[in-house]
Amino acid sequence: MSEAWAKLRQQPWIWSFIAMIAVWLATIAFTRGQGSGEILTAALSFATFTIIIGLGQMMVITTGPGNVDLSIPATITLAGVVAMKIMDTDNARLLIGIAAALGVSFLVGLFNYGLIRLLRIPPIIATLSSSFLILSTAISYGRGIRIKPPPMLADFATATLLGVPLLAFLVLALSIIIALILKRTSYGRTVLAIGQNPRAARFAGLNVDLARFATYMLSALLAGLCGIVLSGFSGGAALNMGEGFLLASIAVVVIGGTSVAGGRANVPGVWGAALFTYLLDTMLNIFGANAGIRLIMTGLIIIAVITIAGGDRQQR
Amino acid sequence: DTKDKKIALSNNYAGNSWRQSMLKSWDKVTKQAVADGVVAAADPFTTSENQVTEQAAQIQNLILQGYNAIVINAASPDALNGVVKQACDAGITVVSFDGIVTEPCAWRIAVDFKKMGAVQLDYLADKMKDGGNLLEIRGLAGVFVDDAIHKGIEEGVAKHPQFKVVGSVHGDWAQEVAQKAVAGILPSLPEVKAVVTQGGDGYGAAQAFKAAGRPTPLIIMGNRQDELAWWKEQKDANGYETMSVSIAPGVSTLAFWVAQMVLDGKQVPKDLVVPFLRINQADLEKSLETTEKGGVANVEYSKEDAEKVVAGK
Amino acid sequence: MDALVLNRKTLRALLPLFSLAIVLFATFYAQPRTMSYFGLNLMLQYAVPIALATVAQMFVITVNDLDLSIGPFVGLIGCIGATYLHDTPLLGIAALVACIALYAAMAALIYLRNLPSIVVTLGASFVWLGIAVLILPSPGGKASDWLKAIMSLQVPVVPFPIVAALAIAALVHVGLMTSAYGVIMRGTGGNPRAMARAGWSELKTKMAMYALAGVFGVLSGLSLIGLTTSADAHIADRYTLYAIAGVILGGGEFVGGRVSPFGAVLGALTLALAGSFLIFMRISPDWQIGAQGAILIIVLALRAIISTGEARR
Amino acid sequence: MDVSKPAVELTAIAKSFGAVRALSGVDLILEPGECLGLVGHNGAGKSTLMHVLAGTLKADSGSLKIAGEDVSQAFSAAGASAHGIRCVFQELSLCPNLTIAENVRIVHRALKGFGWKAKAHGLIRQKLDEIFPGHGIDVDQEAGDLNIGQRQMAEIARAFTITDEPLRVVILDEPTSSLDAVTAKQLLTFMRQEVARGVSTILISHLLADVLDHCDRIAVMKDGKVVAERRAGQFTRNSLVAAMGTTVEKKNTPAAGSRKAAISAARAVEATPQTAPKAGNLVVHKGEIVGLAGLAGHGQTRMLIQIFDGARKSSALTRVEGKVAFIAGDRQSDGIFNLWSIGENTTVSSLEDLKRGPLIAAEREAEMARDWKERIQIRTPDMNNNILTLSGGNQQKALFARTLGSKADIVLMDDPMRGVDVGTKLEVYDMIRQEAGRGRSFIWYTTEIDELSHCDRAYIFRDGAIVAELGPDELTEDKVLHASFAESA
Ligand SMILES: Nc1ncnc2c1ncn2[C@@H]1O[C@H](COP(=O)(O)OP(=O)(O)OP(=O)(O)O)[C@@H](O)[C@H]1O
Ligand SMILES: Nc1ncnc2c1ncn2[C@@H]1O[C@H](COP(=O)(O)OP(=O)(O)OP(=O)(O)O)[C@@H](O)[C@H]1O
Ligand SMILES: [Mg+2]
Ligand SMILES: [Mg+2]
Repeated sequence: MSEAWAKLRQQPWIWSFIAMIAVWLATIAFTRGQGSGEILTAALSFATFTIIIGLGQMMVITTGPGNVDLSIPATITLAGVVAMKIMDTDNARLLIGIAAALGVSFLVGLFNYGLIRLLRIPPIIATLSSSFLILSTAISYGRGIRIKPPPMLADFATATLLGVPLLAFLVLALSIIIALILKRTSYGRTVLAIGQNPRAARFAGLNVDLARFATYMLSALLAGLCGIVLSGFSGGAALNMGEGFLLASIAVVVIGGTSVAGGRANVPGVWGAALFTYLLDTMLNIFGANAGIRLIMTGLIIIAVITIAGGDRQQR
Repeated sequence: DTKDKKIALSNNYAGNSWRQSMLKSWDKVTKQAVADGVVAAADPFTTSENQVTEQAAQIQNLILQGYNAIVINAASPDALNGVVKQACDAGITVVSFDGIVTEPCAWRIAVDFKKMGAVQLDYLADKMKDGGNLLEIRGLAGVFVDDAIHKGIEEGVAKHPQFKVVGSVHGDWAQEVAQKAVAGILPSLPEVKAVVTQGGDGYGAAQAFKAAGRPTPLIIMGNRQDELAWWKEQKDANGYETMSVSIAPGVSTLAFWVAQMVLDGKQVPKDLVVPFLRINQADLEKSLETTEKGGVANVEYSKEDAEKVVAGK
Repeated sequence: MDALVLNRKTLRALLPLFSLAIVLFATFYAQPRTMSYFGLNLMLQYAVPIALATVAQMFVITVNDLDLSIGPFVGLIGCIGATYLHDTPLLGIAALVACIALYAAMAALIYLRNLPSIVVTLGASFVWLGIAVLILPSPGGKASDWLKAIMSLQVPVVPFPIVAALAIAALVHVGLMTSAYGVIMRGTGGNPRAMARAGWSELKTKMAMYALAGVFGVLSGLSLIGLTTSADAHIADRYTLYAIAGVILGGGEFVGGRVSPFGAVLGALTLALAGSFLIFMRISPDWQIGAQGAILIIVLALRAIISTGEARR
Repeated sequence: MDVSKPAVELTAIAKSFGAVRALSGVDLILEPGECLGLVGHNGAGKSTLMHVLAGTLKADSGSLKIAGEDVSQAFSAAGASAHGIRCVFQELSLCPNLTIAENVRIVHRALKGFGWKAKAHGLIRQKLDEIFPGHGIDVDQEAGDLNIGQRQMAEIARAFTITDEPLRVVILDEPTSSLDAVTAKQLLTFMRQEVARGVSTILISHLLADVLDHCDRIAVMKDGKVVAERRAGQFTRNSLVAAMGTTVEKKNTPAAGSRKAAISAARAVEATPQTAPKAGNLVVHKGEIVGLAGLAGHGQTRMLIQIFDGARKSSALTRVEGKVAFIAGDRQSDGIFNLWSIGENTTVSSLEDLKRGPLIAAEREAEMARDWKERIQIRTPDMNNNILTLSGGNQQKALFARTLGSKADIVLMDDPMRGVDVGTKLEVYDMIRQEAGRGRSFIWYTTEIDELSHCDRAYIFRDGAIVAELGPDELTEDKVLHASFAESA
């Protein structure tokens, strides 16, 4: 038992799960058990969106210091707007809409990487700049009009299976695939290697450029995917639909134990952290404290979790 | 005579349908005015983020550009006072609307946000004699509009003590955020009779109730077309009743005319109040018809309408 | 060969200056009225607090960390400045000192527990915002007159913002780039293990750098409300990203202790000016936001052109 | 300073890293004004012992006396420096973002106030001129812009600068690993002068000749203990090697004829240095071992990188037939992945070959790691341990395993024997010859002229150009040095 625990506590993701469970227990203690299951269901359905983009952001952050994709929120918006406008509430146009939305996400990824590689703009600023352009594209294309998703998409996005959102299962599958890619493919190893030492990665014969390209593409495509399903889930695309996801995408990655300095990624941690941040928000809402206190508590709890977890990490 | 006067719109946010509607109304009405030779120019300017400093810098640049009047939807009521004063000192007419500024030299076209909160409770008190539990969806913490509407709701609750706010979440005026927050708090709440909002979050709230398998309470709507359409659907299916209240984005055009009148040398009181746009059960179909699909219920002002408002009629 | 390397190095050091010059001339070209004492003063005023925040960020980047909380921190300082500092100066000063101490404490926590600075400062950003919302639930407060007086200082010949920016850059340059202790600070970013082997405490260095970041955050917040005359919890949310962009634009690097105070300040000015330039360009409102991105890209692309072929580790 | 007392007295020093016992009770004495040589296989504990002495690692037990004063309690890096102990660490410790002059300030607390920079300048420039005349280092350059040899020179010079703190003991851990023969000689000569002035030095090196010729006394470490300690004159090369526990050296230079048969006529590489396209070019045949020599920093690494890049994207100046692999000499910045295990570091260049279906097979990966641990004798209890738990020389072995284990046809070696012990070197030389016999080509930059004897031919570099080509019979120290200094044609 104690040995299992000793092994478990070495895992960087364990702390986000412990935090999540602690927050959940505190919440249901407050409500005297009322709604304990429903809260978890809600957490799962909302956390999936954060997890989708978190996985992309995780890959980007893993490629090393300075790498972060700030264009995710704008890409979510653009993909959502494009999908909804092309689908135009018509089930028959579902696939074209998805293809178009993923197509523009592809272009976003290409553009981001072009800025980073060809113009050698530091990723953080390249993606910030491109996010402005992407948002403008969404504004000028969508005109701020909110179109409902086709019923099939809406049903799919809100469907549940055995009380668990269908999307959560799919995102679980996606997570397993990404974890496998990271551990067991040369692309994944290359990403981890670049994050530790890009020069050494080049000399070890790894294809550094291709891996970085693929990573920014992956992040953009996952953001696009999130845009599509989120529009389906929440009844349409809006220009501000991505706003909450900027800090969230970074937060779930780093709270989940992925190294900010690159070279170490953690898929289960993204789940733990996404659920934790959602439940934390819910807990503070349910406690009914005023906004200032809620914000302070949010910050302090994040710092507390990372502090408890941090001592066991080898590197920052 | 204002035919060689130039007016600018200083806007600080474009990321939601209300603001897009506002810009569209501005575009429609001022293009016509320019074509008619009423003014020489009426250019809209938007900053990328809802930030005081960016808007302040923007206004300073507008001063340099030599506009005769600047119409402002301000990011903060006090924090732009410095630059508004600079504009006034440079002889520029400043008209603020929706997000008004407190600097005395500027004109203010205010919406009584507090009342917007209070009427929701009055409506509910009328509808539900026994009162009940309420869920409040607020906006972005620390912003003036959020505070004002919230105070209105608090006052309303004090006036109608049969109501009790059992839960309050910040939806940051974004549907996804609101839906997320409501879904989270809902399982912990007792039966909710009604949801009071700040506009635009009604549809998201309805979705969250549906997803949680709870009976749909009375949700106050915020004039968006998707909300009205949902309301209509419910009304047709089960006679659902509610009201909808928000500010018409076309208030930007009122501000435009006010600026034009001031430039024209007309006497215009510094403080004007515009009524918010309220849609009742009976007006639903009509409003839905006139509202663009995916847009916001709107009222645009003609010069005559504006003169009526100024005259206090 | 050596001369070539040197040239390229000098070029890179001058890059921020080039970027600024290009944006400045583009602005002059688009709106000749800006080419005056009054014009520059107006246009660059709001760059001063951004420059200070950028310098604060630079201190943290020097020791290989990243501060995601500087924006909300500046907002918090603004709120303290417009309330306590104005009403009860002693309490205000104590609060500001406490804020700086909290920054240093953050560094201690990050070092002692070997934590990623991004997460800790992300958490701290919520804390700062929360305290700010508690102090000022809705925008308001009043900046002290002396703050307003400083920020509207009229300096002969050269506009005050330029003088202030250069003074800030020079001061920091002397402290960080030429003083004997500056070497220790930068060395800690370059090779913390080597510094430890030479017997320097990384803990103390980090705390000192964060405390300095706190000091410049305080200066930024105070100068900001000196301009806006009142405060708002969200007044500086965007500063976090601006400050990072400014440091990078100024030639700083995320890891390895390579930073440039002059570069950072010039970077901040460039960012502020780029916004103005756009306003003079009369772009359609849809694309005004995107144009800001385009400007950033163009300015940074210059870096690529100048530093092509440079294979640095 | 009390001359009668030993400068340093280490008694029963023990230190463990988790399960690894790096030092198990070391006793060592360093007299004032003597030069002590410290040798031992990779991972014997030499560097760890020096870290204890420099105050950068705390021993688990044992006592440490400096000039008779017991400092075992509360000893630190700052304390060591106050007692006049300086250390040039094996893994260099300059700050790459600071200029050389600024790097001097870091070790001298006294350099502050007005004019500190000028003082630092003067100090380091004078010391560099004194130790390495004609060094060509600009002390206003950032350390990161220097090549590894220059960085090593700057760090050595820095250790000998004096301000207010005394200079009693200088520890040199593999100081010549990145220096060419000429600079290494300069350093050793200077070290003798300092010793004559009363400074005690500890010299750690795998070049036994250097130790035998320049030290007064030699201590041999093995598996965390000092196993032999005598006056230098009482050791011969062979007895020293025997004391280190390595099997006695075989005669290893092959008969020229035996290698010739293995070299095919087909060309594997043809390249002209970008820096001097007119001067001469380099040709490597399949199965050939070609050396690159000359003074350090004259473009050999650049040539290797050019060939490396040429394999992926051929250019007018570079033609490469086959896959290439690169063994870094500057292992910290070009070689190791420091979050990964030894195993992961070893297999990273062979991932495509370890796949089963679309995924890398974990057991095949583990097998390759195990296999190479045996073949190249990596000293570790477990290949799943982090790479940084290895001693410097063993890290280098992992890099060898990475490259030799890959499918590359052409192996580029950037002075790869830095810090590798004698025994291992011999094994690796053998391995290289075997691999060449199987048709692999090796291009081998080395700063050790002795190593050229394992090459079939060598090119001498000067100022980025190829100035001479030496055949197998011409690879003597004289001829190489002569060619290195000769004016380019
Ligand atoms: N930080 C560490 N963590 C774990 N083990 C370590 C660490 N540093 C050294 N060791 C282990 O301690 C032992 C002694 O290492 P040390 O670096 O002192 O050897 P060395 O004699 O200097 O070898 P080399 O000649 O290769 O430099 C080795 O087995 C090494 O793996
Ligand atoms: N194209 C390149 N990409 C990356 N690094 C390079 C490149 N060219 C040179 N370098 C690095 O720059 C440094 C100086 O190179 P240079 O060719 O002058 O020295 P060198 O003779 O190969 O060095 P040394 O003899 O010390 O190994 C080397 O450390 C090398 O690794
Ligand atoms: Mg060693
Ligand atoms: Mg080299």
